[in-house]
Amino acid sequence: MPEYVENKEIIARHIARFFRTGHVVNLGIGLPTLVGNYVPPDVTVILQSENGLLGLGPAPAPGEEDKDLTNAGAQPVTLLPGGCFFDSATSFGIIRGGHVDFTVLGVLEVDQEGNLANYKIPGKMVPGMGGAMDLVAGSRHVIAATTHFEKSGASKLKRRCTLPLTAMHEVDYVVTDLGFFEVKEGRFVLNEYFDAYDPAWIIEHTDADIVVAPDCHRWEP
Amino acid sequence: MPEYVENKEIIARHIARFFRTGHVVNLGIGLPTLVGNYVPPDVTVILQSENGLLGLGPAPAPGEEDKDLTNAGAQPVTLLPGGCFFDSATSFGIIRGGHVDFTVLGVLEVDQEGNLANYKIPGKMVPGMGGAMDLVAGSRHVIAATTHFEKSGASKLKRRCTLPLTAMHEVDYVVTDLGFFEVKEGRFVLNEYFDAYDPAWIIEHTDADIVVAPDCHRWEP
Amino acid sequence: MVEKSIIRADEAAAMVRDGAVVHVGGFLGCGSPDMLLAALLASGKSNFTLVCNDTAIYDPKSGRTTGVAPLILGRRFRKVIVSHIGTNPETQRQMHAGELEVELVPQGTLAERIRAAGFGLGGILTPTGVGTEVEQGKQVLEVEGRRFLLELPLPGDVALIKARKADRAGNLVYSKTARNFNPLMATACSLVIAEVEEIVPIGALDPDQIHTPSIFVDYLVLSDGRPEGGSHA
Amino acid sequence: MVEKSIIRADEAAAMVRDGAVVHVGGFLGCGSPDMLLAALLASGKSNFTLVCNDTAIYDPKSGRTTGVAPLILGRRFRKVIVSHIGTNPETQRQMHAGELEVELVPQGTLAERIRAAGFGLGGILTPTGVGTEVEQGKQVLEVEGRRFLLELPLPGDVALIKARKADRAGNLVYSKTARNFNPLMATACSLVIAEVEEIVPIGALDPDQIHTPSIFVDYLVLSDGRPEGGSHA
Repeated sequence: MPEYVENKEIIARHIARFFRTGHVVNLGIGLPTLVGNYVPPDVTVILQSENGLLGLGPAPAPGEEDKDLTNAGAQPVTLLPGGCFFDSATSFGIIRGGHVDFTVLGVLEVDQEGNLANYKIPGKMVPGMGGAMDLVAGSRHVIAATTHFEKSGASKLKRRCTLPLTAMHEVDYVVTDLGFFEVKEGRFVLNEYFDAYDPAWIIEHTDADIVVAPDCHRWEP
Repeated sequence: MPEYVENKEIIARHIARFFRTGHVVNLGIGLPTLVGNYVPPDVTVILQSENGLLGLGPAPAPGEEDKDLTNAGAQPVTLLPGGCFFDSATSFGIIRGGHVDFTVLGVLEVDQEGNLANYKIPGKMVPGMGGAMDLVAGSRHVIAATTHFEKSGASKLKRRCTLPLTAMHEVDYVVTDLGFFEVKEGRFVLNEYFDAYDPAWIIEHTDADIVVAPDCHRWEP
Repeated sequence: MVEKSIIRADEAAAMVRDGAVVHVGGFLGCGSPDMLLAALLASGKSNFTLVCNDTAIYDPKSGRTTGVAPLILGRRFRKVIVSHIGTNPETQRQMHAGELEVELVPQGTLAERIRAAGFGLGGILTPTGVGTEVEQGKQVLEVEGRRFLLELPLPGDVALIKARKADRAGNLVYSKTARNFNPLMATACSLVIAEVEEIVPIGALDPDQIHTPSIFVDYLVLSDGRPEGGSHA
Repeated sequence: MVEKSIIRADEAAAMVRDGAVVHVGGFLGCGSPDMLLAALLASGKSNFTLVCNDTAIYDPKSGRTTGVAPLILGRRFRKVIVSHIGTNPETQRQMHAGELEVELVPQGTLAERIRAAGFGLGGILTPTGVGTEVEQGKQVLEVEGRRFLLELPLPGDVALIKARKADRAGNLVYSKTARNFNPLMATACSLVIAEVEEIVPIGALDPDQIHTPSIFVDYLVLSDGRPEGGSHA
């Protein structure tokens, strides 16, 4: 039996495989941002940032920051040639209108019904939903990117979310540091497992209904 | 007793008096367009054209027409310095949002309830409402500009419109070649009369309830 | 950034299926994609539903047409959803003869319905049309004592639009009042084909000054019909 | 074209009454009208309702603030209507202590509610928030089998916005992601004051490239505080 060691890199590496040239992708703050580092050089995705740009580029060199050019996390960024800027109504028109192919975002909880909670722990931490509710409701495909366990050891994959929801029935895929799950007919379907975590171990350590896909297999980056 | 002679010029001249510097004005096709000719030189109004511009200028010199610069009647126009272009959603956002101070438009019928009909004679002539329904519903002040009588001799000011309405209860003022009326509490209030048409003559020849304002007087351009 | 394919107008027309819902930019012909419309007419296909501001201009005396008018004359539409048909007597004739279904939509409502389709809204509430025939068959909602019509999204299968310039990525810039409905339609249709007067390299357009972001555009067609890129200047 | 008055930031702040609903542009401080906000703080007025994307950034360790954060620290708001308060712990503290009312609105819904106010819509239907706490107290409408929330307009008394450039008529051009909510707020408030980095003569801006038409703007304030016109270059 393996001992669990948090591994954000494998999550980011796996998610990067979803993308094809021309896909429009929104990467949330934190872990999802890492995904950008693992997109293969021959795949050209168009990164959207909900504060108002398409064609997000890498961080600027020190001293090259522009006060008027940030990402949704207020970090200085750059724009790739062919990118463009727009106002917040257009930005969320793009999102709500289904013009974003993939949104990748972190979760506090995600459940087997495709519900997701990531904006509020009542009475404790209330950052607010920002653009997350629109991104999850509007994007064509929603990928929850999360370490499998909380620090307490509880799995973030749930039968039913207990925290206030960010969106209902909108999550399509969950990628954790244990494996890749599809949300289907009220279950998590395990398609690929990572490292030494085999399906039996994952099922044992997850407080949700997991079905193992017939062609489920180990995935290595 | 005067004999009625159609006089579009006096209508246009009278309406031009409504405007103050800075007012945003939309002038409909036909008679309302004439109003632009009579705005005093010391009053700077900003003309909006619903096909997507603010700052409508005079017609271009022959040979100076630009295929990409027309008014809502498809005639070549010019843009004044400080004017700008926008899409149709923004254009009608400006209109519907109450950012147009005056809209001036022609009518088939206008009634004492402030109802207006100008887009359709069923089975006969159906040009469509174009932007008129939005202009009438959205502008701060709606001025109906019309000759007082149809060719048949019937007055265009009615107790109740018989044609399909362009908008309900939205007309504020009616200026005809007989006089200037305010629509108030279900009546036409005659404020000014033109030429030789005195209030008694106007009331006699109009199939609507007309109240004569206490300070009603003859107006001369 | 990903480059968009530059195709010929007849290749574009070949992508439009019989009976499609076609959004066409332009205002009485100003800013309409005339080469695409000519190719669509030449393709012989028909039974379309048109979404457009108007049915453009047809003068029976001179035979002069603008915008979509030749397709009206060629009876390519089953239905038109427009704000105005007053400058095309043939539209009115076909309507009165029962040959063409005409849905008249107030211009501002038309703009918002197209935008709602493109921007994922389930509808919008507008005061426009309250108390008129436009109200018929629609839900009326009262908000803070005022009555509004619930107007629903108007998506399309294909948008045929016209811009002044594109870059190779498909970012578009429009010219003057030729902008009108074009940028809205680009958001609302499954397939978006833009006829443009000039195609510039990626990076040549100011990213603050792009009217239609590249991701809305599928194909570019040069107005003068050349199948390959390069400036039209 | 009519010229707009260029005023000082303190003159602008003097126009904002206690208890006003104030829309403030900016996204975590990027594109916020910092000079106007400083003047508003200095004016001593309070009891405002804030409409803004967020309550900006406050780092208790370094004391660093952006955007509206100093006004949060100065307790000038009775209520904030925002999408995000996660980067300002003081907002969360005041909320949990019952000192500040916080209405959290999804960012795209916030944008549409402001636009609806400016553009005369009675509301919009959005799928965002269906099945969440955001649904509470709202009308849910079903359109073609899908559920939507009816979200209502969000008008303001005053908009304090920031642009890169204005011309003397008040036409505005924004820079990069500093655009965000600024152009929407310009349409939605009775009084609109724009802080700009540069003021150019009428005619110096390309009329195809104006983000906010002049008619939405009431007063201009130069970012460096000079009361009179001229370029800031």
